[in-house]
Amino acid sequence: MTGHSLIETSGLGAMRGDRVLFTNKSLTVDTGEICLLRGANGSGKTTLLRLLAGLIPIEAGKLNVNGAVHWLGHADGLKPHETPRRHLMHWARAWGSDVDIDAVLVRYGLVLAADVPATGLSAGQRRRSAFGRFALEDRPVWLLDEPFSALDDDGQTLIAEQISAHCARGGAVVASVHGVSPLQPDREITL
Amino acid sequence: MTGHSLIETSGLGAMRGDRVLFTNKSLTVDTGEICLLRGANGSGKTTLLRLLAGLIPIEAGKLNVNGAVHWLGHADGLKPHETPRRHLMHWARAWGSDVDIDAVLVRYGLVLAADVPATGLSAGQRRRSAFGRFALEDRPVWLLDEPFSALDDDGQTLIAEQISAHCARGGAVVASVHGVSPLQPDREITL
Amino acid sequence: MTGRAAPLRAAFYQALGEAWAGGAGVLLPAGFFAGAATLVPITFGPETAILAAAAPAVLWIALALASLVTMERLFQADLEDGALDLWAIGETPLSQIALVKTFAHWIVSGLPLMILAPFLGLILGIEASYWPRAAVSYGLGGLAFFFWGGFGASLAAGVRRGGLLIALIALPFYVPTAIFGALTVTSTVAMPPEAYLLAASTLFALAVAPFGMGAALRLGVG
Amino acid sequence: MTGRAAPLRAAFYQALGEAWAGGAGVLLPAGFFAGAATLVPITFGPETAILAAAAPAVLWIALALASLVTMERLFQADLEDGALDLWAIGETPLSQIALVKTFAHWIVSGLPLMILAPFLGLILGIEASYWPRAAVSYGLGGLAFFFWGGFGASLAAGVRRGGLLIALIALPFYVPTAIFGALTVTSTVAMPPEAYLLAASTLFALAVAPFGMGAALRLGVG
Amino acid sequence: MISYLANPYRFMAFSRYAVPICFAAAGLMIAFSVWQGLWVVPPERVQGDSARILFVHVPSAILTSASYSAMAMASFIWFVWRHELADIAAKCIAPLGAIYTALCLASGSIWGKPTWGTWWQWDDARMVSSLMMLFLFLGYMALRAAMDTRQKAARAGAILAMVGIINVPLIRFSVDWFTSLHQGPSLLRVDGPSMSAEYLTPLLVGIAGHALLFSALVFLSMRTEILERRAARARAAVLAGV
Ligand code: HEM
Ligand SMILES: Nc1ncnc2c1ncn2[C@@H]1O[C@H](COP(=O)(O)OP(=O)(O)OP(=O)(O)O)[C@@H](O)[C@H]1O
Ligand SMILES: Nc1ncnc2c1ncn2[C@@H]1O[C@H](COP(=O)(O)OP(=O)(O)OP(=O)(O)O)[C@@H](O)[C@H]1O
Ligand SMILES: [Mg+2]
Ligand SMILES: [Mg+2]
Repeated sequence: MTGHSLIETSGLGAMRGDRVLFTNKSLTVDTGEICLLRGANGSGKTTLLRLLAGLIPIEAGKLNVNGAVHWLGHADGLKPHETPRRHLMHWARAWGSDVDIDAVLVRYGLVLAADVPATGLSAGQRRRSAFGRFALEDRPVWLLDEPFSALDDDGQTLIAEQISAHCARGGAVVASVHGVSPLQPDREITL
Repeated sequence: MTGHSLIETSGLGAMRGDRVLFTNKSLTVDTGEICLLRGANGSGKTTLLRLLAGLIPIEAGKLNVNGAVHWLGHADGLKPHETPRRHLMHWARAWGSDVDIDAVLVRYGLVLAADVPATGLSAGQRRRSAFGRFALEDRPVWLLDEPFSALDDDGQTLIAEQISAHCARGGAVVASVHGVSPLQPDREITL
Repeated sequence: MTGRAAPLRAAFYQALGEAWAGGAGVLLPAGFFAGAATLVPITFGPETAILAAAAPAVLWIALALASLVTMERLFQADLEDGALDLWAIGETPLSQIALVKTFAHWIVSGLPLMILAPFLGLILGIEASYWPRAAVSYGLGGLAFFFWGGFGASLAAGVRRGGLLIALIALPFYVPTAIFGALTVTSTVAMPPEAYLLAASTLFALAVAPFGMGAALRLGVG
Repeated sequence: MTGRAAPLRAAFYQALGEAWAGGAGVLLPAGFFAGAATLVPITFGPETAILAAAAPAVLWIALALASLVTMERLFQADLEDGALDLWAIGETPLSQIALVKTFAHWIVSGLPLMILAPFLGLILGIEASYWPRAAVSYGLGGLAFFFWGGFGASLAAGVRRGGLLIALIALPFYVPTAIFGALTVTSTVAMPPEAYLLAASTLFALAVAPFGMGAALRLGVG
Repeated sequence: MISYLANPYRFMAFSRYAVPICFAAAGLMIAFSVWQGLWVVPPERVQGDSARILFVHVPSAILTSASYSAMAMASFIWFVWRHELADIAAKCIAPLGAIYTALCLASGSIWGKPTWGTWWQWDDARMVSSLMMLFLFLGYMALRAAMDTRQKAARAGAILAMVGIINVPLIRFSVDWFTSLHQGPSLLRVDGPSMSAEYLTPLLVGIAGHALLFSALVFLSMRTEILERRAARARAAVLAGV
């Protein structure tokens, strides 16, 4: 771990409508680090993550993300009629990944649900499918919006392990959480 | 508290597709009681709750729910362009409730977001709006599917308090949860 | 205080707001109106006889499509965002909720087309004596279209290939109404027998479709 | 291994599947076809001359509406279910994704109409020599319609009154194509100058609309 | 000039004087052309007195395209350089452009009735493309109004305005490409105007007058918009506790 920074921001600010959500947020996340975002509902965690992901144009401040990003938002990204298998196959194709989809389905506990369309999946199964995307391609920066929501205890452990392993490989993680979380954060930011 | 039962089931079973989710589930929830549903992702908690709510037709077993039901599902029930205020006004009108909507908005911390359409609300604000419906009308049975998801610490405390107060008034609560929860359950069922 | 009418009134207002906010409401009449009014003459060329003869048919097709399209998303959206669960929990039968919602959508998307029809007639050079009868026919026919469209939509909500299903389910029901409607509009006598048949087909839709919708939505939430 | 084409290929297949699963794809051509083929002769009566003259216009309107309706939900659904975020994170420009998706939807919903046109012509008694030119015109015009419809839909995604907006935004862009297209179909010479203008307007749509869509979708995720 | 004025403060200083001057000049020039057009110029050889509507129709028709082009250009400037003033300009041009387009359509229709015997002809490409211009302006305004934030409104509007610029050449060349009722260009021709001088002079003065009136109105509404945005910003700052 050389510890160079994967995410550097300074003076970030965001408005929604007429409301100023936050101003002058600076954060740096180095390789191998986990940064947790905390804050009340509506305080702007999702907004900050979307800024980091480049989904929202930056209006104030500077942002530098050195590396490709994996994104997990509140919405899981499955189309209504997509099955977990098809979802992973689709993104594997899009990203040119040749990871074994069946192995991913097994690892994320989706074997029984692999061919159920998203409208029939349980909330946790949808979340697991979305996480399955992270196994398709190795990307240094993971941006996670409430990664543990809808997951059962096994699922939470699994994801926490994946996150630790990712950091051990030199990745960086920014995640928003509420309440207790199974992660050992290196940094915490409260919005 | 007379302790008569608000929910009585015996031998409930459910299938989804070709898959048998659970069979022969019996549970009884008396007035003033909290029953927590636990279980892995996809084990059938949502399905059981929907059975109790009468949303899914019963295929095996017996079910008796003595009293009107408040429902909180994975989906919050807000239409995309509805603001929290309009959402509450709509259901107040539908249920013939004359509760003061502004007071509900204050109680659930939705003052700043009261007039933001649902597409702009944060996940927690949407959840809080859905909870606001519970304040519109007094109904003995509350069925809650992962009630604490997306809520911040304040929100979780608030909802836990509301649930305790509801039980103290003689209501019954069945809620599915993952991991630690701020509720003191009287019963726990694992699927 | 609650009363049986309160939920229906609430559903009606919500559906009105939805139809308006979603835009599909005024979109369709306005879009079809503008579209038909511009495209029809452009594509027909200046021969006004053809124009006048074709206009009623084009309007019937526009009306049928407006209803199909408006209703397609209606119940599916309710299913996805959880609003349908809330209605299903309540005591009011889903058939009544569906009836009221469908009616609200007809008011927003079907009624304007009926009101615009005379203007379209003016632009397209149809004789003025035809307008009142035509407007009433479009009103009645549109109502039947919306109810059958709603029936198809409620069956197809939450199902793969929903759109295709709607078309397959609703089209057979559309045909009698469309035929009687078209014959009523183009008939040369003032009160042709087809007008009664049109009215009868609309009544039939109003009487039967809501129960179908209620049952289908029950199925959808399950 | 990745290559620049891989994401586009994936998006294309996904959109094809979606269009088919959503059903609106085949619904519309089928519905229009059935509707036009049954209603037009009924309302026009037995005068086949009028029938034949009106048919191309009816088809153009059907094509325009089919494109509007198909595209309306396309990007809005992507926005709601989070799929658009995933595309926006990647390196492939959104304009290319939008182009490919629109093209896939045209294949499912626009192309069948073009293929069905000769059959409709047969039913409505249009001379056989017209068919090939008509089919090509519907193909080209439909492509332009889908791209402009997609442009309007991407601008209006996630917005109140989206539907109305789409119609209002797309209509001005439809008109040149509709004019050239109708003139091409009804022209008496084999290769009228309007055919080139039609092709030019389609090319223009293909060249410009994707960038508009890309920029609009970028705005939508923000 | 444009980059000089891109600073809102300079624009406010400049427009404080420009607005009344433009209004005054526009009033004089429009009055002159109307006076000439209604009382001085002799009736047209073929059309008689109805041709006098020329002095309304042609200026409004030219401003239709000109205002759209200006709006598209302002949108482009905003899109590339993010000068807020350009966005304000585009936003303020739209309703005025719509009004002038409506005026062009109305005066054209009124003129068409005695001359061609019809208010409206659907297969005339110029009429239809002018109507589409009105829809474009309305669509632009509706799109901006539908966006929940100002930044989104600006971006969405700019995208639409830039793409819609195709309609301008379409209007211009529609009479060359199609056989249409509407006459071909008589003013802006490669071989110079083909119009008698007694018509040409008041017409040109009228065009200039309407252009000045248009500018004055745009500047005025831009000033209002700038003041409103300053007020909104002050409110947001208070809210944020700055
Ligand atoms: C609704 C009907 C009409 C519309 C929408 C319309 C539209 C236009 C437009 C957009 C222009 C400007 C073209 C450019 O910028 O190059 C124009 C110019 C003009 N129009 Fe019309 N017009 C209509 C009816 C008429 C009628 C009835 C007449 C007279 C017979 C007429 C005479 C003219 C003349 C003389 C010009 C100036 C041509 C030039 O110098 O370029 N217009 N019209
Ligand atoms: N048009 C608008 N006008 C005013 N406020 C708005 C508007 N659109 C969004 N907002 C506010 O912007 C905020 C968005 O917050 P964001 O989604 O980033 O919160 P969050 O920290 O992720 O919350 P949660 O914990 O609930 O997920 C919300 O407070 C919302 O009310
Ligand atoms: N058509 C189908 N074929 C097979 N299985 C299906 C089908 N439709 C749904 N299922 C399964 O039914 C189950 C539904 O479970 P349910 O939503 O009740 O789970 P849950 O306990 O609420 O899970 P979570 O904790 O993730 O919310 C899932 O395991 C799903 O895969
Ligand atoms: Mg959030
Ligand atoms: Mg569940």
